[in-house]
Amino acid sequence: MTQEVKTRPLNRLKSMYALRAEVDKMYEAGGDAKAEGRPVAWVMLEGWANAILSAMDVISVYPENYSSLCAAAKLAGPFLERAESEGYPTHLCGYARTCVGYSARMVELNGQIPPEAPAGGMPKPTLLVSSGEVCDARFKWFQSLGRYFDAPVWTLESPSPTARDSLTPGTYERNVQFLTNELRQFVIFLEKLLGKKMDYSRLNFTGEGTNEINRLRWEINQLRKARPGPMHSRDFWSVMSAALYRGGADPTAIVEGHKKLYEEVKYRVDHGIAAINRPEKYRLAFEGLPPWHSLGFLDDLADRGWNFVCESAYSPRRPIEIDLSKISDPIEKYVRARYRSLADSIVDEFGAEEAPKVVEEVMQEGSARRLRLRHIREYQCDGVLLHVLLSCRAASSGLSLFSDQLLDVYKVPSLIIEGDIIDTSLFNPAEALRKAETFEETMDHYRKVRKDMGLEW
Amino acid sequence: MASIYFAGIDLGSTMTKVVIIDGSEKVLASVVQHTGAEHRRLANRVMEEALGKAGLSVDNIAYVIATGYGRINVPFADKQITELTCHARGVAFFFPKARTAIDIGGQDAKALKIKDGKLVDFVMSDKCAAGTGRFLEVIAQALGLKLEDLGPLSLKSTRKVTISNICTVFAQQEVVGQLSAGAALEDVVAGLHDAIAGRVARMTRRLKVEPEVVFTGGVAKNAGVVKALEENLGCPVLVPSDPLLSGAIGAALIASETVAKLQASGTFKPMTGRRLEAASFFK
Amino acid sequence: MVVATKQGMARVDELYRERPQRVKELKSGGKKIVGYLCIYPVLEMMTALDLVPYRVVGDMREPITKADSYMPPVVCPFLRSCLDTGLKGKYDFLDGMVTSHICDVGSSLSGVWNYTVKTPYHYHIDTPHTVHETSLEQLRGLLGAFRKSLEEFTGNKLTDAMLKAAIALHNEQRALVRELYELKKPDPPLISGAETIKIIKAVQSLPTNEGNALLRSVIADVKARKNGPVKKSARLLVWGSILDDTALMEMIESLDANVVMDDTCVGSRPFFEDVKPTADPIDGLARHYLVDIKCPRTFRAWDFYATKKNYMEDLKARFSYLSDYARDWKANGVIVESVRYCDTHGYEVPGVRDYFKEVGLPSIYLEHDYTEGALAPLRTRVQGFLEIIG
Amino acid sequence: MAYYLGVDIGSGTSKGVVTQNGQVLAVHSLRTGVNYRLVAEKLRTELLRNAAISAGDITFTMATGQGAGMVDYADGQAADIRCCARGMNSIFPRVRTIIDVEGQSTQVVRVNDHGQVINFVISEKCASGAGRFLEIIANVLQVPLEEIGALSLKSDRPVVFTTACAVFGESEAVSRVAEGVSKEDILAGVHKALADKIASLVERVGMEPECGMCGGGALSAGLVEWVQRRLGVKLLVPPEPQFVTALGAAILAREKWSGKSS
Repeated sequence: MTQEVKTRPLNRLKSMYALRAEVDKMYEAGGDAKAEGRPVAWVMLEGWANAILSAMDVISVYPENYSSLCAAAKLAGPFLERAESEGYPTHLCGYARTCVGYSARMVELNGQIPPEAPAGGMPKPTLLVSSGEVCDARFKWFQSLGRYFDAPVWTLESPSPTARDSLTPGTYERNVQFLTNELRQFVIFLEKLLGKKMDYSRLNFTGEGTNEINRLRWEINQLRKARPGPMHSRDFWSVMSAALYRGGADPTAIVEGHKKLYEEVKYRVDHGIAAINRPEKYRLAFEGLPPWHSLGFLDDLADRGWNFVCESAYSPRRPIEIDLSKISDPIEKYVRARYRSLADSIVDEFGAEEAPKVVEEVMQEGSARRLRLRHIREYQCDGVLLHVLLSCRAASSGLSLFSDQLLDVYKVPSLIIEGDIIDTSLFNPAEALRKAETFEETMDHYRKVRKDMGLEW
Repeated sequence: MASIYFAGIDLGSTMTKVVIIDGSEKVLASVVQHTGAEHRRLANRVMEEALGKAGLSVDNIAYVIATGYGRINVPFADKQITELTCHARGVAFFFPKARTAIDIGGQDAKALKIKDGKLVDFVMSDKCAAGTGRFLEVIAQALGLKLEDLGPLSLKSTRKVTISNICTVFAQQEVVGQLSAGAALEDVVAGLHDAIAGRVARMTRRLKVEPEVVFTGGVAKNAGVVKALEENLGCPVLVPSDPLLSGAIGAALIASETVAKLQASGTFKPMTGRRLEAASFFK
Repeated sequence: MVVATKQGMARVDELYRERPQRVKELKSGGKKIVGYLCIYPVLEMMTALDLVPYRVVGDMREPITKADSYMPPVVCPFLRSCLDTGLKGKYDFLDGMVTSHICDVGSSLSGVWNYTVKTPYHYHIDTPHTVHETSLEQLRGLLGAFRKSLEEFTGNKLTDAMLKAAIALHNEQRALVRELYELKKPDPPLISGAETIKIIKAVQSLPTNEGNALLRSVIADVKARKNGPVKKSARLLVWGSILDDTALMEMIESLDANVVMDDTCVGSRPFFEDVKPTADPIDGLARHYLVDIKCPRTFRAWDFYATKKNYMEDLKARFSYLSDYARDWKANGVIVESVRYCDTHGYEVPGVRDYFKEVGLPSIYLEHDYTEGALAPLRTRVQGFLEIIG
Repeated sequence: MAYYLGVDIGSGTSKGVVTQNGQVLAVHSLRTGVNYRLVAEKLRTELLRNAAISAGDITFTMATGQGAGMVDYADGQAADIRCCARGMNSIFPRVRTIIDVEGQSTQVVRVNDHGQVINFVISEKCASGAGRFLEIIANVLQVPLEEIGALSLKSDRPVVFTTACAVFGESEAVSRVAEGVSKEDILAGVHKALADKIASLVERVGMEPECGMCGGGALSAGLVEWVQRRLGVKLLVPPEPQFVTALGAAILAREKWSGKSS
């Protein structure tokens, strides 16, 4: 047994399994709620709706997460095909197409959960909460589910200013107001829909639970800077669902799970234990969304000594200590507690000393390049794997510029692998390994280049 | 009494077909030939051959409709109509109860929805060889097999392999990889058939499949693809005795209907001096 | 300053061939030319400050070679082509570039353009996606900021009076375009779909007042001429994403069909609703650019606050203007067009086709990859569609 | 006496090179056919005969290419791009940008002075960017592969191909002929399309002189010329460009044996 574990390329964290199991509870909770006639919302992952919905006793399930779950179970195929025959163009988001196929099946079965659905499936929604945050698909997709469900759709907007705008006086306050108003309207809508008043005292409770989990995730990620890297991206992805797709679940178990996780990672750091059972030859960052159907590919890379030590997506926010005592409005409080101004974030990240330089740079270039590249340096990555998704514009369109700037500033090369979050047929592991082996020479080369430049890794 | 004759010519990317019928929709002659590099000249030759078979001369033909990928290259046709409409008409002629028609040709795959013998909706594959006859031709060639052997061979398969690559050229690599790794030839071929059938079935479902389902085009001669298509659609698939001819027959039938209409309205003027001159067009 | 000698359609053809011709003249005369991407940047503000707004488009006849380095092939080929054109120096005459949050790729293009093409002045409007009071208020705020930025760029104050004057001028242009579209109602229409694209594209290459003058001369021209389009069996409505080249329309109209109406953004979309006059002009502008312009990039709903959903009511609210178009322009078929990898149009396709089905309008979906050469294979699809409806 | 063997099992053809103290002793190539294992065996037999040595004399065998995993006698495997880089570096030490046009894909590779890969890009998941496209068209027009290049250079108005699919490029060429387009113009069109694709790949990795071309595609003087025109640089092309990757494999075999590379 232990023998076998050693020979595996990945050294998984024991405390991960408990957290991973929490996700199934989320779907169970959804199923129970439906059975008991309590409202169930299909919700997009974003920072805002969770706490409000659970304070209103609405159970959330997450189609994005569910689609990735289908993909991981290699069961997404038939749903994708169904979406295609429903007339949806095949280039659309794999999450969305899986969800459309699922919904079409559900209608076919008069609202019953399709028997082929993994993890007990998602119950028929009372409400769809989509989000203008992150990508277009997220607010278009739920609207088009109107073909299958009569559930009302609410779309939560959130601003996405350019870095330059963010640093322009007035922008931050305007956006705080925007978010606050949006959430107020959302609450009004929920009260109308559910026929009951919002209990703001409970909003704070769940809000703080979320913050606590975020703080732990952030501290764990700080530990991951150690050499050798103590926690692999695969473990990060395994636990992140429990933290981000919590729905109404009581946070206590998840907070506890993360405390244990922190201890285990800390122990590894103190004892120099790596996340891979091979010498850590290369430290990598994963940029973009993972290929849920083929995560084993990272084990093959681990076998070559590749350790994935950080990732750009789903990362925790730096915990913010700000005094909210003067703010009476619970929603505004809720917003300010998690919406940080770029100016402040730059100070958080670079310190009061360096901050003005960074700000000036941003105002000139229009993009917060250094902020975007920073983790590559902090985690001392030898390379970055860019996962270009054939069905996702949002996660793919910026990658080329990122790699360009990264090589330019820190002399860290990127490897582009084409694939998809859901659709297996778009990923070719043999081709990817062929590229990976070649890329090792490139990483070796730039290691020298960085040394010559006097960079620290 | 001089009876009346109509011709339909279907210029496909790989095959050219001509059908001549008389006023009573009786097929007098049908010819199928490989499409060469010079459509128009070939059109003439195939037409001549068909006329010969029917014992007719070109001026006996009242109306000619050209269809198919090369339809614009038929100088002696009265009218061009898409293969979509002509296939639908031809399929309805073979199988009056047909509601769904699938045609896999060399160039593309189409799915047709038919009502009262007429085309009401359709979908066509994108411009990629996967899911077309070319896919099989190219790979059969690479494997040194005859196209007509693929079907029988695949029916022997006991455990078909999955071909995941979409691009024909890369699927070919995948096939060689599979064979080298020891997969049985029939299992690989069965896998190829399933790959095509899968793509085409997905496309066809956009039309909401209704029976009867009819399968035409060169690939319909391949029993392996027919089987795979039935598996993928989950319903029986009918194949006409000569699946290549549905387009040309459809064209001929539409020719006869067109003339009937024109005569009814008294506006029918037969093309005078229709000639099968070998158009030379290399400037 | 050189004054254009040609007028009417002759001038349109000239500008369609050599779009920047006039703005380059104006630039040498000291005017500032500001490029804008898609139809969401607020042109009235630029016009008011005597800036010349110039629509940035791609070139579907030119292979994309430089943009690959910054945008993967799996994103909107139109936007990739815009970037490619920019990277090849063909927009070097621009003094400014204004973009907005039209879609994910549009926003990321904004950043890439700023970093690589480096047009001297660059501004990005973070236009919200939803249509309700909160987002309107947000857009008003954003337009205030844009106003400030333009004032800094030009060194001039942008007063409400100036803005109202500009709104009037642009509303005049909208009225003229609608008058132009009236000429598409007869059978046969007096202008073809291909010509319409040329005209709109020409107008989007000129300062507003000159664009208006051109429209007047075109309308006179078209009314007078004898050699317009011929009668065809099909009268089509085209709904879809960008069509900034005549190629697709020419292909359709080479068959037995005239394109008599469109809802595309080098077409009727930016012109069919006026900016309402409001005490604070910003209110009218915000409403126009968020609510009135009907591009799938915006989340429009039957009733944003509805606690019950009714799919057909929702479709009606979103698309009934299209059946009105079909009725008024006597269209008997619809072409639903989208450039490949366009998410916002992609998600709309099943819904808009459900609606056309509901109101008994036959439709066909055409997807293309914004390459002139690659349109040929669509010919059989269109002809087959015409045979069905004809 | 140390002998090193490099075998490149491609999906079209398989090539092998035997070296001795860095000198090429024997080269050989075969159509791959439908079985990698078989062709790998045949290839070795031929090479050993040409080099007049026995299997036992081979110190280390490095396999690369599509079928690398099927070479039962190989001591190691290396990615074809690395091999290609080493191969070109050994022939042209000053080369920094390599265009490798293989049957199924085209690679553009940037290398440092040790022939190590410092950046690379591979044409998309479609054969249109690869040598196979040329083969297919040559076959349609019934022009021998060696002649298409020269012929293509005679044309001043290349046709524009409307499809990205190599397989359909064929049927399109057919209909162009039918429309009366000359073979020269069609061939020019194919070469231009390929040269454009190659140019945009070069854009992506950034070109640093000197620039070289190898792989089966480099056998076509016409393609070389088209790419030179398109990039405006002179291309270094080795006498037998199709063997560069196999040669590189032999070099890596030696490196591996002498523990120089991991």
